[in-house]
Amino acid sequence: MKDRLTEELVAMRAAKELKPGDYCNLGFGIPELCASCVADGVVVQSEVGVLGYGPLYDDDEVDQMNPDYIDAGVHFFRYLPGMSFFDLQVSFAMIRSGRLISILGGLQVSEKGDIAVHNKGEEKISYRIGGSVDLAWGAKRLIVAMLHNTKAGVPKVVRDLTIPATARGCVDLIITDLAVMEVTGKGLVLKEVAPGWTPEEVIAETDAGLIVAADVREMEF
Amino acid sequence: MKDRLTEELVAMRAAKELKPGDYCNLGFGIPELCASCVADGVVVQSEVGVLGYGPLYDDDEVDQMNPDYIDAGVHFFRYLPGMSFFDLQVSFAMIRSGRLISILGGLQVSEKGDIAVHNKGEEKISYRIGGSVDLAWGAKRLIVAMLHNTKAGVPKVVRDLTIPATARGCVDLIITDLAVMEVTGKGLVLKEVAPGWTPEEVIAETDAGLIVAADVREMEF
Amino acid sequence: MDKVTTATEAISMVQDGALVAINFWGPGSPKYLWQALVDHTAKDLSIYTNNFWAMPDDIKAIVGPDVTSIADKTIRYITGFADVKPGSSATCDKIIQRVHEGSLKFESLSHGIFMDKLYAGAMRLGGFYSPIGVGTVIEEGKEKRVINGAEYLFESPIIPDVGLVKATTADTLGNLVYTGTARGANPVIAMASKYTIAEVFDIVKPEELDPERIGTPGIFIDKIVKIPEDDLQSRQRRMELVKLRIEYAKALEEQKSQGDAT
Amino acid sequence: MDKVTTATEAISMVQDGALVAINFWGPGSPKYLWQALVDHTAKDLSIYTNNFWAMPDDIKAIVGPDVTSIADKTIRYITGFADVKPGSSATCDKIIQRVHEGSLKFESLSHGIFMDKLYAGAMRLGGFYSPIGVGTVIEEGKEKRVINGAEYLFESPIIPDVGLVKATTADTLGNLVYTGTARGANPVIAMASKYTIAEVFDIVKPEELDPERIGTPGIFIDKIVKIPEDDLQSRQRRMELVKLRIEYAKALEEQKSQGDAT
Repeated sequence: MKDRLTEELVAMRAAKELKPGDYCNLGFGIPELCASCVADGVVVQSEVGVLGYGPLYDDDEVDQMNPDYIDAGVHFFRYLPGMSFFDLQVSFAMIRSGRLISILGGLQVSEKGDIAVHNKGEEKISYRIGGSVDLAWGAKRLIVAMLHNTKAGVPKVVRDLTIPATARGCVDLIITDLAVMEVTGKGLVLKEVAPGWTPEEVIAETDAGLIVAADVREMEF
Repeated sequence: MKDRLTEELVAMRAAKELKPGDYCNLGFGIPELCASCVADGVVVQSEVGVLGYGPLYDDDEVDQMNPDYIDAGVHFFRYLPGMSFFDLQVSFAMIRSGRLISILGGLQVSEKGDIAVHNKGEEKISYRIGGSVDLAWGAKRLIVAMLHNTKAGVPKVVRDLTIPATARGCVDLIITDLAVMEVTGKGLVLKEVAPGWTPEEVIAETDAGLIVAADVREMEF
Repeated sequence: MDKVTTATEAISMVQDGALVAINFWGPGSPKYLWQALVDHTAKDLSIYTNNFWAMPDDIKAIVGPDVTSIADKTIRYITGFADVKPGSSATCDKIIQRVHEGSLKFESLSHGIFMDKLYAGAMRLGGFYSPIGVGTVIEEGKEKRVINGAEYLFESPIIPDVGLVKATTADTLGNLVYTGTARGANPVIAMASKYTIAEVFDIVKPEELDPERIGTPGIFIDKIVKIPEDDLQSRQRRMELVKLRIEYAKALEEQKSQGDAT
Repeated sequence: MDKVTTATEAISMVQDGALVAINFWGPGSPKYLWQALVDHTAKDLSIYTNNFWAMPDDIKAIVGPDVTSIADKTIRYITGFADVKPGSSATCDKIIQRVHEGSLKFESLSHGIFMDKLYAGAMRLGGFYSPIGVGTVIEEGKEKRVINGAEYLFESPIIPDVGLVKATTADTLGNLVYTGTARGANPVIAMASKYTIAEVFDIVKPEELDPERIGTPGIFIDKIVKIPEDDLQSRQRRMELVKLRIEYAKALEEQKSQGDAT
């Protein structure tokens, strides 16, 4: 088996999509890892009610942590000039405004731009929906950063979702440990492949139709 | 003609309805005059976004005025401990919550508790609606403080409104320069008359059915 | 992403036919930006504002730009409170004439519904059922629905093309701090609008603002304009404005005592 | 109007069948009041909460009361996020069993819709059309309407019988000051609820609070409870809680890496 990218490298590639002045929300999983590699001037939002917060503390920095500075995923963050706090009404107005770029993890993404972030869970109880539905629907640009296949090797980029959707027709770009793919009106376009991988090898790991871009190239970080 | 109460006395009688700890909004006209005679501990709201503000400044106290402390009717108010500022979303949540007693002026009030505060104005343009519709609808208790008759002597307490309604079935108590009347399931009950007036004389100035309370008495201030 | 600019430049993006929302209530009324809009060339505007006072011209001359001053290039006013008195000014009479001709539309809301429609826009809702206005002029032409035994009116969201807001202080990222009753509809206009311009007394560095005191996060603000210190709307000259407002209020009182006799 | 009281006394007004809303997200989660609710006798409750974590019992023992701890007296959970893993704890398995039996209902919203429904309740709306959740499990059983070419789902307002909120400081009038990400749904729960109880670290005199910093005006707060200084939820012991939360987060991570494999 060829080497796939590490989760950290996937996050680095995703972070490259964010430019200074961009506002973004980083979902659970690989997107969280983007926090430590986004460019200066990228403004990060957490749906629990903070915009423009600073880097997270490590677990051994307890003495410096502010117990009121906790993000949506129960991490402790640092103060950053320009930071602001607000309630959930303002937070979700922000999320739905089209002013935020959203990077979400994904369980499955379809070639139509449908995304499943939460799994169905146990017997119609645990939908694990959270803010992802709002984030996917409202994003200025929705980027999915995830592994290309499940641990069992099943492709997560598919023709049609086989698990409940989080939102439909919202995804703009998919970044995995094998490739970068853009959702277009014509279908899913393979724009970049992981170092050492060919387009054909990526296609073999994918359950969706992939259009190979004329200028397909190797991912850079 | 017998003497009617002054607007100030109508306001004083209306203010007696407010007890320490009550939250209230005082509308334009006679209700505004209540501000200078409410009991200590009555908490006054202005729909532009302040709760618990202090007494208004007189026009000759310009040097003490804070240009950011302006109420809905463009008066300058004083700081009071416990005061809070908020935006219109919070203000109207407050107004509709049923936690505020509202004292409104009125152009007409019907025996069913319908109220007209704004006039129709010019040719379907100037409805002068403002916050009164929300205030009338949302009040914990809606008190109307107004003159009993128009300048031309036409009764303002009527069987049915003849001008556009501000809200329907909302009024609890009507206080005028002639009487205090309660809107009940059985009809309008005359509870108090102005000093020197008999129930019959008040009825003669009223276009609505009035039930004279068994314990009808003279208004006190 | 330099958001700091001049009023003229910020307003220049307002195009013909734009829906412009503005907070005209209390000390948070962006009158400096309003003047720039009045001076701008865009026409066929729709104006969404809390209050519409068609003041006598002599009062207007004192208190500066008013919401009627743009009537010539406006085709629609949607307001929470409107007061137009025939004979009180030339502008007023022209407004009435144009409404009768059909070249100008007026829609009356309540102050609460005015805010609700903006909030629904900010949340990208498709519409909502309001209990406010049932049995009044507000219900004209609106879908009525009975829910749990009570009547409600269908209201549509408003997403302004351009929102004009005022705050006390901004940082260079567009974070706004309001003081006193200057909040009003400013926060909800900023959230709902596709493009929001803020006028402020002072622009400071981000580290100078307390993150707990920010009333509108910078993401909602596209352009920031500092009111020039020699302008009547500036912080420095506000007490002059207070004195003028007292004159204004007195004049309104007189108007009112004449107008409300029924 | 003395609003200051104890948790037990404040909670004692929760009656059988009550709908109780609580902010369970971020540092503004009223866990002290929650424990009083768990200890209270009222049954057949409906719980409206942002997040529902059915944690393993060993984590619960560390981080204190959790939202599942009241399952025995609850007949309905409405949540923005729910995570129930079979086999992770006895409580969890019992919840699953009761859902299958039909004695416990679960309704899943998004975090945004969770807040929207409370806001619609606060504004006394009859309902609203939301764009969120179309084509997902959220739309099950909901009226769908096309407005201007887009699909929306009808959502009903929530007016809780009792709202439990947390703030940093209150004055004796019930004005609340929040800090950091402790705002969350607390302000909207306070506005929507018929009766709201606040837990705070400190209670001060009204003149000690800055009117510009009040996040929830006192009119919305019926009772104020000071967290005892020896309680794990007190200001004094918060850093202990932070350390415990780190343990908690680590345990969750482990759970997650086991559970999310698809």
